[in-house]
Amino acid sequence: MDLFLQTLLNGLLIGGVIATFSIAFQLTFGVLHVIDFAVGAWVVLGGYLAYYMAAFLGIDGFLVMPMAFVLFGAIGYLMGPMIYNVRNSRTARPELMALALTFGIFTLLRGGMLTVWGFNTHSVPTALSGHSIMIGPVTVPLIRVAAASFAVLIAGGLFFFLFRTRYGLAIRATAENRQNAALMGVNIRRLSANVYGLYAGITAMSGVLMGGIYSVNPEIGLRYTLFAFFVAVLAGLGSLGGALVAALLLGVIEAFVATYGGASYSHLAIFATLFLVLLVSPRGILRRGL
Amino acid sequence: MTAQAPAPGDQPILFVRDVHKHFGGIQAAAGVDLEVGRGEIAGLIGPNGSGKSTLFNLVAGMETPDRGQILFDGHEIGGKKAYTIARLGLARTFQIPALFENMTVSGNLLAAAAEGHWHGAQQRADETLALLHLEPVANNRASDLSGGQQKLLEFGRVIMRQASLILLDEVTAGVHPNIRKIILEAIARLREQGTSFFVIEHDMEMVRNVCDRIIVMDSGRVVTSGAFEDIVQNSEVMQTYLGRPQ
Amino acid sequence: MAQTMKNRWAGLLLLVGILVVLALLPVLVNNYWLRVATGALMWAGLACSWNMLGGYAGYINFGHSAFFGIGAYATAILMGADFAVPFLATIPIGMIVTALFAVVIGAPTLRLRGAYFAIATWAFAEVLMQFATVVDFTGGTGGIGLPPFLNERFFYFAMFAAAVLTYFLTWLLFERSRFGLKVKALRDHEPAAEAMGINTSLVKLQTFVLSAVVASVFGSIFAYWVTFINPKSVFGGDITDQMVVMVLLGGLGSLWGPAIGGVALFFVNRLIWMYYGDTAFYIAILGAAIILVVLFLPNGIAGLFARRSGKSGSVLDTVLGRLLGSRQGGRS
Amino acid sequence: MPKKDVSFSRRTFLGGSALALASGTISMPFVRTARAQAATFKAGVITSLSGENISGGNLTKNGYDLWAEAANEKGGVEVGGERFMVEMFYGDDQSNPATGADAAERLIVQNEVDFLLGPYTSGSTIAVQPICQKYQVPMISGSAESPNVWLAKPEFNFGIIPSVDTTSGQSLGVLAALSNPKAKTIAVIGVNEPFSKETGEGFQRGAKEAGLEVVAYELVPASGDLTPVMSKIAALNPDIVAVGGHEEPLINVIKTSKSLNYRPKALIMHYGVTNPAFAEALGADANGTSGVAVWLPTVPYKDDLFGTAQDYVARAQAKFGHEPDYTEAACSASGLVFADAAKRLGKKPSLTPEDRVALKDAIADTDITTFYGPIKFEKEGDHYHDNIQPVPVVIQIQDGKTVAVGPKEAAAAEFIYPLPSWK
Repeated sequence: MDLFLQTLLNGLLIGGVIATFSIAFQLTFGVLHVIDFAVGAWVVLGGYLAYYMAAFLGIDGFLVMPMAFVLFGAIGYLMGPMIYNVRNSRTARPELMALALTFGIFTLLRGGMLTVWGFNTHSVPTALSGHSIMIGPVTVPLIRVAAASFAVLIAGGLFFFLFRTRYGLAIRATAENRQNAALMGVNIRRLSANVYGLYAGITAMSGVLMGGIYSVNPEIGLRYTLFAFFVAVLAGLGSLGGALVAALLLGVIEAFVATYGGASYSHLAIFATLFLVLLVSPRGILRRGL
Repeated sequence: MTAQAPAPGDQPILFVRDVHKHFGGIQAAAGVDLEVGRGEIAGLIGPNGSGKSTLFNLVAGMETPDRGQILFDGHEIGGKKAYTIARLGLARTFQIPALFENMTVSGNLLAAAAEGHWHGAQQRADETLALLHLEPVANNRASDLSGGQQKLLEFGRVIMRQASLILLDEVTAGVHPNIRKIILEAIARLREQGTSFFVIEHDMEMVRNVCDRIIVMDSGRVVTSGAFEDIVQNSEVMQTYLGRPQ
Repeated sequence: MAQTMKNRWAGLLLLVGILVVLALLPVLVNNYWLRVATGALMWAGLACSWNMLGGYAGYINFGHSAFFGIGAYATAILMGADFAVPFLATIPIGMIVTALFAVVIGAPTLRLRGAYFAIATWAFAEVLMQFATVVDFTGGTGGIGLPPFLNERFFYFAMFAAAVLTYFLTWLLFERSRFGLKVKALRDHEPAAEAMGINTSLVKLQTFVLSAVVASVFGSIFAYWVTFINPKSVFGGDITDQMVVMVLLGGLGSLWGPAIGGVALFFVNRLIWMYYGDTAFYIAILGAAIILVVLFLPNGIAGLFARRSGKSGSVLDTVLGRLLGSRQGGRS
Repeated sequence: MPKKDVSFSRRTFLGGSALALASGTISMPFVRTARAQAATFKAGVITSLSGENISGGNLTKNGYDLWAEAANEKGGVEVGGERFMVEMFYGDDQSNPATGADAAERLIVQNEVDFLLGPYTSGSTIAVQPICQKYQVPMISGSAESPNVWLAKPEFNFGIIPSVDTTSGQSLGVLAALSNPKAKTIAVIGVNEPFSKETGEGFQRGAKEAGLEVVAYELVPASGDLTPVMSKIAALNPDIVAVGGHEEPLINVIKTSKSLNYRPKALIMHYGVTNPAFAEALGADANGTSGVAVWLPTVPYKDDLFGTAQDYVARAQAKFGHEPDYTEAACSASGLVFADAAKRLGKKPSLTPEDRVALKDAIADTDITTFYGPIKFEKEGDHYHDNIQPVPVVIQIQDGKTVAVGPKEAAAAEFIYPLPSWK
């Protein structure tokens, strides 16, 4: 029973961790209609920023998070219009060209990081790393709780922003239909810059947490991209609430299969689940996808 | 509404009885009854949201009716796949042109004939291009056409189907008078060959000139049908229809 | 008219010229470049197989490596001591196994659209990779070796034959027959294609199976050529990624686009790899190259040579448009 | 495109190759490379310089480069009283066996190397072996620890490091003997990837031989989250946890177990622990972790080129800024094996095909002692052409430093057992 509870908690926290880098990703698809291959690169960049801040200035990972948001938010803001232009160009398959563009960005960033920062694996120290508390028989790792809370906070914040503010309304109108947005007087290019910047900033922040929980090297980005994609599709593309549910589902499946079925089957189970869910419910588990 | 389907031979080309369809809480078709006779051009009018497009989708196989009977040329087609119905000889246009955008204009025509009417397709495509005055743009990408030309091409694809019944969804809406003229000539030509038409149209002038009979829909039901002049004289119907601008 | 005829003859002459050069390549270059050419032919063929579904039918398959891998494993397992099947016999068996998988997977998956289809196929490829990793008959994660056959010319001509057949088949089916018309029609507007009597589910499935089977042939030859495979090396996502990028660079949905993209990317990769090989810098160069092509050659390299008609802009237009950001299409 | 002087500076290499890229692109395929004026021995290095194994790949490159540099400082490799410089050529296998084979073919055909220095990964090594066979070029591998590498009896391939099945198992016997009170139970985690899985299997066999009860044997996917497995193991509470994996999962094992506040009495890992990046990434949390090494900076061996093991360490430290680990050492020793065989063979560069076959035979007869230890290749059996001379040493990280703790005769410090809890 204790192991069962611990497994459940592990699963929920793995899900929370996956959610941290998957939620903002929904924004790019929902609003910009772009599948961003570079999501993993933003995660890794955030991790590196935190690593260097800690190694040279001794700044705690959590304090680096706002820095990561500002820095990579600004970079994303500058890149947003380029991605928007490709996505809305008059080529035969603009959505594919946008995907290829983000794949190119991902490859460029990965190659750049390998060249500049080398190949070693680093770890980001944070105030909560390695600390845990006991609740009854269950060990609760605090950094993962922080990550899961971050995910919930971001999801809630984005939800509030999109559904309770005027600018959020503009974003949703744009997502729905560009003509609507133009009629409302929304500057779509600026909006896409803002959205991509917001997404890149949030994702880089989650990268700080990933560096604290796991470790950072330039080659692990693809793993995050893979999971962000899977969560997005399982959730229904563009669905924020779905992303939380989907991430938790993946986490719980991984934990239970690893604990009770054999860890080597855990990823087989995750991918098979995703595949089957898609066949049964093509727009994600909550059937809310675009 | 328990009328039996008419015997083959003198049966109408399209026979719709008690067809229902709802989307969520919206009843888009609430017991539709209508017929389109052989060689007839039937016009379908009604306010926006009255269920005209849903009816087209039900007949063409894009939607499955909740219940009811749809006979096309004696075949039960309710809930059948769109391509099956198309192969039986029913063709349709879409309200928003649904072209094969990355194919050439002649490619669009040939693709329309690819299933079931392939023999002599190239020659018929050339004839259709000539009929619709699309020869100069035959090798252009469909997406590069003007709006009016897109309507023409959409109509051209339907011609290539050599269909016995053609559903036209606002095929002349918003097009230049010259293009409308080309379309009307083509309709007349096909009619001579015995093709039946079922037409959604908002333009009363067009309805008057082209349609043999008018069917009026409102709130998912057929309200009335008859000759254009009769319908116009029935002020209640016109109130329903014209009283709600589109 | 005379102009088109002339162009057609020039094109044919060019094609024959290329084929002659390729056929004579083994006596023209050394073994290393022959090996590179073998790889380039393989990638040109794989890119073409991906383009069948991705370019002609508009379904983006992110798990195409699954079929490459099935072909490779079929050959590796069948040529092993347990079965000792001769190499050429493993190819059709691999094709049959691949076709079965493709039908079973394709029928339900092809109901999905856009990104959902793309990621469902990715998940499928990951399932196969994980499966090959955890079971024993594939050699597990440690991989599986094949009896080495050290004749580089055999593999060159095997890839050459497979690639030529692939392109001929593509030309015949997608450019010269009504099957191609149906496929392109459903790509551009599926409901309209249905309304034209086209059984889109069937046509999609046929295309999916065809593209899968072609990939499996290359997988079979690849396994025997490289003599060692493991789950990552044949099921890995980077294999599909490369095919996708090659097709996009070359020109999506065109016959020669994948060949141009495949050969160009593979050669550029190998050249950068040769000269910058002791650093990871070539990865960054590759990424920059992809970005530049997307920004400035959105119709792929093949688009540079395509006949421009109607209102489609010139390359210069596109370049200027991208730089000045003035092109805002209305398509969503 | 031969480089006349042997310089490993990245900048000159980049600059030179940019020129070469401009001038050589067109002519390259059809023109054979012009020969350098002074005869040199050409060494081809195949390893992972990008992709997931980039970390280990660079370690092998470090080791190989260090030998070439040392040899060239003395004027090169001595043959018949004359010295010949060593020229290095690199081929990145992109962590992918097929590219490894491409790289081998390129180095042999294009660069006309006289011998190869083998890849980091076993997969690449297996894919390259047939190419070596085809061109009859010997390859000395300073890494590639999977037993699969030697099963096919590769005629032209030689391994410096004992394959992992011989070392990981033995280390548990050492560990069990050191533990006090004596350890009884063990859990084994293997990352399900080449090498790591075989390490896990080696641990499992070794545990049985050492009389330890294996309470759990878990294979985890390469990118899996480790909390479920660690929780499960924590519940079983074995005395020892043994892990087979590369650096990144090893770091994650420690971080995960700490975040779950679980610490076994001993934690042993194979490979990666001795890579300085491991201790650097984990800081104080790395302390107490044990590992298996076939070579340590403290071993009492020496040779003419590098001097003592400690001299070697000093040289590596100066060049790379960190203590070398056993992979780097074994890679440097690979060069010594070549130099010794070439000297015995007595053929000047460049080697003819017949010379290379003779070189292969000469390497097979190697029987030398280097700073790395004794080197002698098996002539038959499952470890054909592998050097299984080195005895695995169990090390433990103490105060951020790697120290030998067993077996007794090699121990430089007390084995800390049981490990204190995290708090």
